[in-house]
Amino acid sequence: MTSAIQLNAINKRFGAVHANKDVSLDVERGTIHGIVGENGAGKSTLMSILYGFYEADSGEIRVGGHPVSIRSPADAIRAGIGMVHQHFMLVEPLSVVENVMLGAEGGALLRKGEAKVRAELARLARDYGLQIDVDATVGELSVGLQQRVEILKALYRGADILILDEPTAVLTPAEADALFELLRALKAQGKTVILITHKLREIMAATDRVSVMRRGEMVATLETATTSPPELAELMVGRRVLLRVEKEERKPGPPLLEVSDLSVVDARGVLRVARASFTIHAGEIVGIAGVSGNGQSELLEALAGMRRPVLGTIRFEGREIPPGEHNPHRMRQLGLLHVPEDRLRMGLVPAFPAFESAVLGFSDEPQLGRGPILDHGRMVADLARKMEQYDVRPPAPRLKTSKFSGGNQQKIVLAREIERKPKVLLVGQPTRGVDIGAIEFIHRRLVALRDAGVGILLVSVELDEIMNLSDRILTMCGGQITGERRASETSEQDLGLLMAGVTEEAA
Amino acid sequence: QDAFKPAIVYDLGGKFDKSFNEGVHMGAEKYKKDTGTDYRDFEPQNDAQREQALRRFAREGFSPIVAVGFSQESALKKVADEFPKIKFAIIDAVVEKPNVESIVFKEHEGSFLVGLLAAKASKTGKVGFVGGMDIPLIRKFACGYVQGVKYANKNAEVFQNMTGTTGAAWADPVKGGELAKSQIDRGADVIYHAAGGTGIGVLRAAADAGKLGIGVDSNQNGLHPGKVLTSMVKRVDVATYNVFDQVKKGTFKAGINVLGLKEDGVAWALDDNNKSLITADMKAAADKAAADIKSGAIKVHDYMSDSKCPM
Amino acid sequence: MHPADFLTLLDSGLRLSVPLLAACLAGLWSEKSGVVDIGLEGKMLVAAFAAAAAAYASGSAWAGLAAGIGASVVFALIHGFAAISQRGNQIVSGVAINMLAAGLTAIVGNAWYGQGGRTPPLEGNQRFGDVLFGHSTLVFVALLAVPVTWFVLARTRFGLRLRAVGENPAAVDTAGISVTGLRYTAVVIAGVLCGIGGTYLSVGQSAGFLPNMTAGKGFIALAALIFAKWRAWPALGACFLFGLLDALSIRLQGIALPGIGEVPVQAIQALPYLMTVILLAGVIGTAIPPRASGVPYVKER
Amino acid sequence: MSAPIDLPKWADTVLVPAVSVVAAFLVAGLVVVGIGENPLTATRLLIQGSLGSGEGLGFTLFYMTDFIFVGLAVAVAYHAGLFNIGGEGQATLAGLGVALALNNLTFLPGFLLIPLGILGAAAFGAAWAAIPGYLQARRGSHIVITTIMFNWLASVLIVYLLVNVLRAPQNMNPETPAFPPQASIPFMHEVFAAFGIEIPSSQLNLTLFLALAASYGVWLLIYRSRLGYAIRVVGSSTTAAVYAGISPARIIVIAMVLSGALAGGLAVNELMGYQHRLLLEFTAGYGFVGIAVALMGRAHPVGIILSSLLFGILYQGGAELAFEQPAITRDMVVVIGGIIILFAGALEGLFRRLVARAMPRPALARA
Ligand SMILES: Nc1ncnc2c1ncn2[C@@H]1O[C@H](COP(=O)(O)OP(=O)(O)OP(=O)(O)O)[C@@H](O)[C@H]1O
Ligand SMILES: Nc1ncnc2c1ncn2[C@@H]1O[C@H](COP(=O)(O)OP(=O)(O)OP(=O)(O)O)[C@@H](O)[C@H]1O
Ligand SMILES: [Mg+2]
Ligand SMILES: [Mg+2]
Repeated sequence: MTSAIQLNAINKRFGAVHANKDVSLDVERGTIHGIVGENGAGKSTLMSILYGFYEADSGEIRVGGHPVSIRSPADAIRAGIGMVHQHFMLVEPLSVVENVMLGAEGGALLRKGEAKVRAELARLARDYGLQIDVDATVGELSVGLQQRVEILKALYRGADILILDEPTAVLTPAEADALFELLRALKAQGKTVILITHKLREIMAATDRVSVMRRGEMVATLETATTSPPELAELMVGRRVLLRVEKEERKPGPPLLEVSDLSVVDARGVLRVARASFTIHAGEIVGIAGVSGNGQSELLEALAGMRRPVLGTIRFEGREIPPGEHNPHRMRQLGLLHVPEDRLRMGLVPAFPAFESAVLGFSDEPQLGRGPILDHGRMVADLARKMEQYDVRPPAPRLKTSKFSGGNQQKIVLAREIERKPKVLLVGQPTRGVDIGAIEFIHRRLVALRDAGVGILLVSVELDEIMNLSDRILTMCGGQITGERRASETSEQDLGLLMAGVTEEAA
Repeated sequence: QDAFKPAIVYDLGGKFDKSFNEGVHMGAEKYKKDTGTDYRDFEPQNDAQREQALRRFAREGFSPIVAVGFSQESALKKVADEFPKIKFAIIDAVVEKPNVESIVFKEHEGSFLVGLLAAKASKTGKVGFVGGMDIPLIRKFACGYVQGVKYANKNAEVFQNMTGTTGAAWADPVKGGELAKSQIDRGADVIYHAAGGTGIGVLRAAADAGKLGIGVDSNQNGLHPGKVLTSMVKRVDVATYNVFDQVKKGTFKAGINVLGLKEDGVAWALDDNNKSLITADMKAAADKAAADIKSGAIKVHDYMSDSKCPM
Repeated sequence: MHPADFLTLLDSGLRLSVPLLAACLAGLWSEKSGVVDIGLEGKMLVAAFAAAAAAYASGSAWAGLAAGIGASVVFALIHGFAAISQRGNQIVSGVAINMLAAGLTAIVGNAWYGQGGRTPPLEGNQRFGDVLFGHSTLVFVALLAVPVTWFVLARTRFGLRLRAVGENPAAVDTAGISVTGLRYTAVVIAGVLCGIGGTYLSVGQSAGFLPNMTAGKGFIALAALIFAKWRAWPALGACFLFGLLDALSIRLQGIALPGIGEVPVQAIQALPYLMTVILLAGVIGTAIPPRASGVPYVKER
Repeated sequence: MSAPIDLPKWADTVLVPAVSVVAAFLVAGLVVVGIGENPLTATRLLIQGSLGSGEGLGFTLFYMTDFIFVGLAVAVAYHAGLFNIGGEGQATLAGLGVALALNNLTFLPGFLLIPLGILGAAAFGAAWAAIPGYLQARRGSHIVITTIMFNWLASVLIVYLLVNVLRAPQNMNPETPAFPPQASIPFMHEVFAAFGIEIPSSQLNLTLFLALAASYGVWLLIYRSRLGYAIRVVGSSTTAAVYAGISPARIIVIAMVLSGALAGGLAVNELMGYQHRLLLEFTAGYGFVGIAVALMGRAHPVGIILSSLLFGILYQGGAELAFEQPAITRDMVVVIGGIIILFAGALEGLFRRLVARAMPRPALARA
């Protein structure tokens, strides 16, 4: 067996974050090699290092057995490596030909190189079935075709090793199938493919071998044929300490939030939530499990009034919310509060002192001041009290928000929303990037809130968090609710499969 | 205040505009050479600076202070009130205060003469006029010019353009050149300007095209020797000199001082630079017209008297 | 209006559009690469001054051109340093460039020549004379810059990369090309073009420098650039149109048009600005700038 | 993009601007040397001319009044994440508002006419700023470009009106007739004289107090009010604003309206306080100086008052300098302003890094 790529003991830190810890990987020539791992496990970082976009702090890269120094994408391209990034690196107003040529024009004038590109694109179309209108403007192509351009770019540069970072996250099932068809064709031509994905079904269907990353480390590399989705799911999730929050079974109360047929499209017009229907009752935690990017964010934002759904109705305490009231302000007044997924971009204003961040969304509340003027003294005192209750460190209300660590920022957000006595609380990724102590605290608070009769919708990519907290669990994949389980009657493996869009029969 | 400390505040064109302001400058320089008395001056960069400059000189006891140009009228009105003991003079505008001498010129008379010369020099029977800012004062130039042209040649055609409507029109040689070019393209072969710094572009465009320009205010014949037919000289230099001299000698008199042909306040320039362009016949005609104007035999209409030009 | 006037109007429009065209193409190069340039005005102004001063000192218009381009490029590099290397705010930098240029030229001009910031008038070889159809060399240089700009941008490797870097610098970076290098090159080209435009003003169109002689031409050029939607040939069209409007406003002064009466010149002067605002408001088509323009490229290493 | 350098607050708000101002003056000093003058003499004349006499001080404070208004105007927009470089045009229109109000209501007594004139200034300035604000908020037209265009449109409009509509019949200058005398905002020396105190006369008038009140108002608005809170959220993070239920479009328009109204203060000081008529170019480029003032003052009213004082000193001292040393014209001030904008604005990151490098470690760690 010959190695296409060998990575030895790669390390990469981003400030405090150790994104890759002593990662080693061996990819065999002419295979499709999958890499799986939770959000933030370090997959993209590792591949960006291989492609020369980031420089590793330490470690060695070998291509075809020879050590190489890859300090820029140009080096990687020379070494025969091509990459299709998670976010496409395309120039949208340019044509397909121009995008493919960029950086490999073959001369100061475009004319000669262009002829070569056209010929080569025609050949690639023949050999791999990669048909495309070469004169089309890339920005006007569908996402699937844009990805095809990315692949063509890599192949045109003579890539022998092709890295694809979550290529199917944005594709329709049919487009994804076509992609795997292509990858197999590439493999048949002797090319090597590294495929990063969250979807275990795809790993099982397309790869020869699979490596699992967790928290910056490479934890296993397996032959796909000898493994199974349940085993991979467990490896991904890890044997980490399960924080068991003491939680009694409780009978849910009346329905508070009823969602039916809710559909949401994003700014590009792509359907992100497809006819989601569910109900949240008083005194229950409903968890939504799913790999990020499957419509959970859009669902939360739609429920919070930040996004207008294209279809469907939302009823709150039995009353349908008319479009005129469907805005964050009104939803808050009604008692539907929201802990957003992205605390730095949404939940807080990093440049503000903490006590100002602590009233975000509520700055119109009369008791915060007199008339049009806010009473800073009261706001500071208010936050100081909450900081004590929530054990925020340091308990300094006037400190700039961005100076707090992630966990403490999260506590500030939670304190703000929870202490306003919501009827329904939407919670997105409450413990992302938060340390174990804080996780436990936050979990307890959420359970206490539930016990007080609040209906909670919890979105998290942490499976154990979902399992631990929820009374009921919905799984989301590709914008659809793919399953519903009682928390007491399911397992991580079971949910992992539903999240990856794998039905029981296939597993 | 008996101290004699002369000062000048120029108009926006600046003291080297080869025209009006430069005339004042030359008068002051001559006075300095003749008497050894130094003077201070200031060139404002924008409209708002004039008042401050006037006040600043007044406060430091400068007297007389010569304000150059009609645009200082409102500024001077204020400052003259504030400093009743300081003597002021303003050129080209009337400020009726007990301590201000207002010096105005009969530009229409001088313009009449150069108009006459233009008509005589023109081969095409078409002549041009380029004004600076479109204000009654400049229309007065234009009107006198047209009368002179028609006096010499009833059928002559006169193209008239103004450069602009703000102070910037005094310092835009590019626009001046463009206007002159457009008149030349329509057949004009003599172009008179009353446009301050803008006129530099007019004279240049005329010279470049092999046509004749007519200068204004100062003697501009030397700017393009042989290409400037003559200049309508406004003796601001003499006026400035006289103001200095009167104050020095204690003969300063507030009030309006109108300077025309009779007073030698305006004239047309003849020197080595244009002597080949002025035929004896032309000179005779101009001299006769000048005498007729002085005697009242020719009445040149003043546009500013009724805001109308009879032509 | 006389029929002959029409030709002279076109002629005058062409002359008046030359500085606009040079500055507009300068803006095009810079913004195509992703660097917003509201300092066109300032760069033209320093070029106009340096060119006039050098032409006066050396007696050669060509030396003036070299000095004009040199001064403009120095200012372009200041902008590049702030915008590209220091990732500073490109607009703030542009405002600073404009103020610096306005102040410096007046001060230095006043200090050297003592004529209120003006340079002494230029004569003979100190100016670019007419070479063809009554137009000076620089007119043709500026006109030639249009096809050259179009050709380089559309047909060469450098042009492709430049178009790409203004839209998505990350794409260029991942293709193994230096974002910084491309942007500096573009900014310098912008400097050269502004230098030509400024030189034309003082050493071609007129005969010497006057304080603030650009009088907003840099901003009209910016308007023309938006109007042309960042494309070379339409830039020629837009600049010529604006030049023509200027020529028209010069001639319409105080002239009553049949049926309409006297059109206020100001209405014509306002047109370029007004058209730009309307275009930007998306009422007639849309003007989409290069997507990455104004955004410093930051990559963590 | 500010580099991720954390400096202690005092260093950030005082040291960095101070260093960039000092650097700007050093560069300006080089320019003075370059034109063959002595920078030390120049500095002495500058300081003496602006602070050395009561009268000089009066003029300094007069200019400071102008700069406070335009600085606040830039700052308010800046807090909403907007770069309003249209102060020049907004102040010009405000001048029109003043003239229309005062010259059409000549029959009113001063205590009514003066507030109406101020209101006219604020309303016209606000309206001229509201259009670019609206276009940015609703149509996505970039506010920088539209405000530039509106500056030119304002100057063209005002020329037209002054030449054709508002000009006094007998006047050759494009300016309005003088405002009714009761509409003049009293000069400071007159006010003091009324109390029997004699101070040197200058252009300084009571508008200074309006400027200081506006500074306090802006401070209250931006840092203490609910509206200001919303403005800062929008300026800091649009996504956070949307999350909070604050409409960025609405706030953008409001911020521009406030900004334009503040720019109108320039017209109040210059026209109602000093010129007593509307004339061309009374804004004299101060709208752009406002950018320097706001950047240097860190968009905080106290900072703006201080940097306005600095620019007041520069302008008054610069005028005196130009009088005394004709080789150095008032344009020196424009140069210094430009360098300050470059250093304190565009090269801020560079100066932050320089300061960070020069500072002792422990101070940084405490940041
Ligand atoms: N440029 C960066 N600066 C700082 N931290 C970063 C940067 N890029 C990644 N990280 C951090 O490094 C860690 C690994 O990130 P990476 O993107 O490699 O994860 P991933 O496995 O690709 O996740 P996902 O499945 O969400 O794509 C994360 O904690 C992330 O926040
Ligand atoms: N992905 C990231 N990119 C950039 N900076 C980050 C990232 N994650 C964390 N940080 C920064 O790193 C610092 C440490 O964050 P972290 O959340 O790890 O703190 P901590 O010490 O673990 O505290 P806590 O456990 O309370 O969260 C914080 O200042 C935070 O803002
Ligand atoms: Mg990733
Ligand atoms: Mg942590």
